[in-house]
Amino acid sequence: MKPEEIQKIAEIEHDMRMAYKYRIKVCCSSGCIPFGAQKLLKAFEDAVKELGLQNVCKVARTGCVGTCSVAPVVLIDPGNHLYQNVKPEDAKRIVQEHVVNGRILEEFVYKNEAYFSKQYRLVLRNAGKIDPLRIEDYISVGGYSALAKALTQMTPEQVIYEVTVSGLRGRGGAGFPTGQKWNFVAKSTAKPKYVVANLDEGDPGVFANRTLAEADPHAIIEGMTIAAYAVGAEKGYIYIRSEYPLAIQTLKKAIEQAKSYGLIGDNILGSTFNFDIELRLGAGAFVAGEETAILSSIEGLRATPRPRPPYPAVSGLWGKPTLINNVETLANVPLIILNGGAWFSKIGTPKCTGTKCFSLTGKVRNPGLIEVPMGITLKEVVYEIGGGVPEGRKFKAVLVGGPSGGCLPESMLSLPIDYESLTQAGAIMGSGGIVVIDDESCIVDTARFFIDFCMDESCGKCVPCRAGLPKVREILDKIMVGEGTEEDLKVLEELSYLIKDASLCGLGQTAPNPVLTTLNYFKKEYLSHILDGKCPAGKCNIKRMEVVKK
Amino acid sequence: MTKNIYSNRLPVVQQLREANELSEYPKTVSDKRIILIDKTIAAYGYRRDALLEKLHVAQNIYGYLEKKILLHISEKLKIPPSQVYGVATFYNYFKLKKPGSHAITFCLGTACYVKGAEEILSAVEREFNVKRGETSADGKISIFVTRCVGACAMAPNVIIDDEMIGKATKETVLDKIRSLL
Amino acid sequence: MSERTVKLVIDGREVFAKPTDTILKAAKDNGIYIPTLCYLEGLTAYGGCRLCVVEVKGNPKLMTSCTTPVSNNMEVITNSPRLNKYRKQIIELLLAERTHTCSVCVANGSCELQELATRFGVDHTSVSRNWKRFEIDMTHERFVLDHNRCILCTRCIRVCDEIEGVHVLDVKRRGKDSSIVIDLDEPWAASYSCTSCGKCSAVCPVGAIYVKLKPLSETKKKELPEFVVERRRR
Amino acid sequence: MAKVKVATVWLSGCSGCHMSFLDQDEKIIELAEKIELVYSPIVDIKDFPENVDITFVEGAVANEEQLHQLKTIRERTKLLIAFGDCAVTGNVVALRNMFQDSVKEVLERAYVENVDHSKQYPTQVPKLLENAHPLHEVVKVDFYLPGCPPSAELINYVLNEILDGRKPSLEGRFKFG
Repeated sequence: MKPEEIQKIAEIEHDMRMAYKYRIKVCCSSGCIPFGAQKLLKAFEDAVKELGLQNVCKVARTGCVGTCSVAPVVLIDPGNHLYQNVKPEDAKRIVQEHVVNGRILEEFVYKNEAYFSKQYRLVLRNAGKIDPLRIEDYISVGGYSALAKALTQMTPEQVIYEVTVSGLRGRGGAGFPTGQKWNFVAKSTAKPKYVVANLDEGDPGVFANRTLAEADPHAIIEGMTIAAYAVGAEKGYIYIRSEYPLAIQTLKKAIEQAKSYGLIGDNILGSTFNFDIELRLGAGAFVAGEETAILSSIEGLRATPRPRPPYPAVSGLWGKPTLINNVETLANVPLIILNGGAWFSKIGTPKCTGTKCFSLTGKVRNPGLIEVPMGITLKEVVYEIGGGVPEGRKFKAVLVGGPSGGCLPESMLSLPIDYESLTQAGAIMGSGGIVVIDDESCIVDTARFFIDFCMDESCGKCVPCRAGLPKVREILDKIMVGEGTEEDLKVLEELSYLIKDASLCGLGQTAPNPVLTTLNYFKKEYLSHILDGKCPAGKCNIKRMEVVKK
Repeated sequence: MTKNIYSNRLPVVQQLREANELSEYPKTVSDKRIILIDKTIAAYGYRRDALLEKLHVAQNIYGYLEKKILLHISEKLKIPPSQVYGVATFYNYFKLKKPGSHAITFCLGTACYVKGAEEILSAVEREFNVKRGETSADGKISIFVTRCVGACAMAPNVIIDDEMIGKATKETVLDKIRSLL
Repeated sequence: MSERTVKLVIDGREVFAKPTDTILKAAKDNGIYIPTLCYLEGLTAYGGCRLCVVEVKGNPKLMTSCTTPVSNNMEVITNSPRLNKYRKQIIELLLAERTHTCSVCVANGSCELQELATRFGVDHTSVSRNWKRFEIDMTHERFVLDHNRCILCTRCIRVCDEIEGVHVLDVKRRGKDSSIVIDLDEPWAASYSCTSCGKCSAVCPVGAIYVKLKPLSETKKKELPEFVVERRRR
Repeated sequence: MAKVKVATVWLSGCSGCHMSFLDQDEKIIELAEKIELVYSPIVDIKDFPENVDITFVEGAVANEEQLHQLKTIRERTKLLIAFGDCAVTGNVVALRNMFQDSVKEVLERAYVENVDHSKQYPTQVPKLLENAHPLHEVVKVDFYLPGCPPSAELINYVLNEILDGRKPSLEGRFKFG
């Protein structure tokens, strides 16, 4: 395939699309499928056929629009009307009214303007727009033109320059400047080099990467291929959680399509650049998402992290230079190449450019998947997009950054979301989980829940994390049944600092964050367990937890 | 005097074997399904790095990873058995014990936990006398716990034999399981 | 052999090291003590016990000296109140992790964990001790594997893999449930790959693997023979 | 100058630490000039006195009486020393904690399995706790003196340092086991 052909496919696709007056798009992502999205798709197809509207109305699948709490959802173009909680039996009526009578069925319409107005969809630009299973759809919205531009008009150095200028930083959590990382790998002289796309999103309550893979797999592939061109790699791996069957299927299909179009493989777009992508499945290990553990896992070993240095950029997969990027980071790349790094650097804040996807869950009115510009405040996210805590309950805390994130109180809600501010507050960006908890939840119990998670997911290699986290949990358990002492709080804090400072990898180094932030912002609640024998949320002291005494 | 260490150990091995504490050696697997695993191994060109992929295939075929299967993979790929075992037990997804005929998976991700998944799980544990991660005595149900199935907006979620129950309550889940038995 | 061309400062002392040296090696060559436990010269560095962590100027993170190579003008601190506090805590955690009861242990008197506790003055554990019972494998005619005393330093795994070349041992499961495994979790006597060479018992820093009916002081090796180390380096 | 009041207590342990205390031999005579032994298994005083300056407690806390006793000792002592491994870690006494339902198993073995005549559980002795505990899990401990037993020299060093008003440093001096 030649670069010009991409343009041609895009035009043909556009014409085909325009041939239909109405386009009905059914969300077929993991959020909607369990609630009958497949049946719904079929029902709409049947309804259109039954009413004889095949030439007027096109029914297609699409990716997640983010309003997962009202699943399944259907979008009707033109006008981008979002219908919520649609059942297969409603399909015919909706087609009849909307398409034939031109009347919008108000009872189904999603009426939460604020949910979308505060968002900025960059990474998820195509979610809800295209059919993720068709590469032609992706091409029709400008897909792979960035790859063509990079290969035909830019040198690898220029690509890296644009990414550096854009200010893009790693979306996997640590926020390392992407351009710098690419530069390290590009400078390494050893061959071959590898690119690894990290899709091992293991945080409980986070599903941003999965949504991206299900809604727009080609954005990942294109970003990866551009990255490979920039650093001089010929082989790439997408490492994905095995718990994401739909995302795996979607990506598999996308890789096949890209191969058959010659967009990956040998002599891509007629150039001398070769790049091949292989999908690798995880098997349920959160720690495998860590930068060096992912390498062990791809090599078929236990996913234990390795000490750095040597850094993966120098010695990664099989001791060769390896670029590891989160898929969300990679999905930004085509836009940066097309519009220029300077354009991208204007989005968000000067130090933290671009957007970030968050899974907003817990006790909010509108949970779902959102994408917001960096620098937005937590308040805007929780209250304006999320709609605040449901009636009758009181906001207590917001957990930012997944299981090893921080637990922030109401007074911190004006905090802007960027790497530095969050880290300073004791939280992390993490992979993008925001969980709101209300006054029904106990802070100690919440901290224990996260410690529990990290303890289960600890690989066991280094002592502070392996042996320290069970002790932290033991103390929290003790406090929860009212047997804690103030001395325990001191030990708890000291242990937390040890684990934070002396652990080998990011999992251990961030695992105590929930404890440290709750000790910092909610010490009163701990003390009320210890001194008054009372749980302010009324959750503890019911002795349902087995206290580890042995 | 040099001793043959192997022959010296035989009596102990014999005793253990009689007590049925050993998997059988030598390692022949007389099972046609094993061919499917062999094919995957060949498809990956006997590459050792794709061990996880092979374990996935084996588990898809057999439902769980028996020791003889692990040994077979170890022999075929020329990876030490302890290493295969170490990998298979590291990852939560691989099961080394035969699961029950109905799998009930509880999501204990943050969102589900905050919305009370733990209470539902405890109720199921009590009613059917099975602990999390275990299989009931009659082999009918297994309870698994997973950290996030990614449908947080519909929390709490329970998956019963591939069917997802969103916004689950104690009653809906218990009723559903009762209807299976 | 390369020359000592790298100049670095360890604890305020200017020292010279080979470019291939680690911080630990450079310190040791210059008589500066850094505690270690999982490290054994001649085996691949593991970086698991975290006792050898040091502060490197300009790096906010603590670095394991056994894995971090030296570089020119590096400034290293091996001994600070913070480091020693962490080391004490790590020793405490190890003592509390499993049933380490020195008075009834075969390694009493030749145990590296016990020595470290003495050296760092870890006179008690502020976290509660774990009294869970772990398995003891006494099936082998010569060796015993006692999981109650294992600290998961993986020296045995590495010596078996890298020097004996067999890889009989590995770690099973993960996190707090990790433990050493023989073949497919078989009793030692039934291992079909073990050559009964006994290297694992020689390098075990504690009393987890030992030779039956022999005093540990006789069977234990604190270091691998120098020529072995040299051959491994090549 | 008033002599410093010292007590020694023997909970669940083998008395080995007390033996080691006595092993100070002739140095005990020097000590005797500085201290007054106000309570000890080797002197005949029934009740633990008030206002004790230093108490050496040997052994782990294994039954209800000891639990009560230790709390009293804590109240009446200025400086409480966990004396020996059993007091510091639980040591051999706590090995029973490894058994499921350890109290029953221990009693069964001692009073039924290994007894030929009139097998019966004891009723007149204090009730065993579910687990044996090192002292600091029950009360605040001021100083730890590990060893099984701590050597006579170490005991002498520690005691002399304390009498001289210094905090003894154990780094490199003691040994568990």
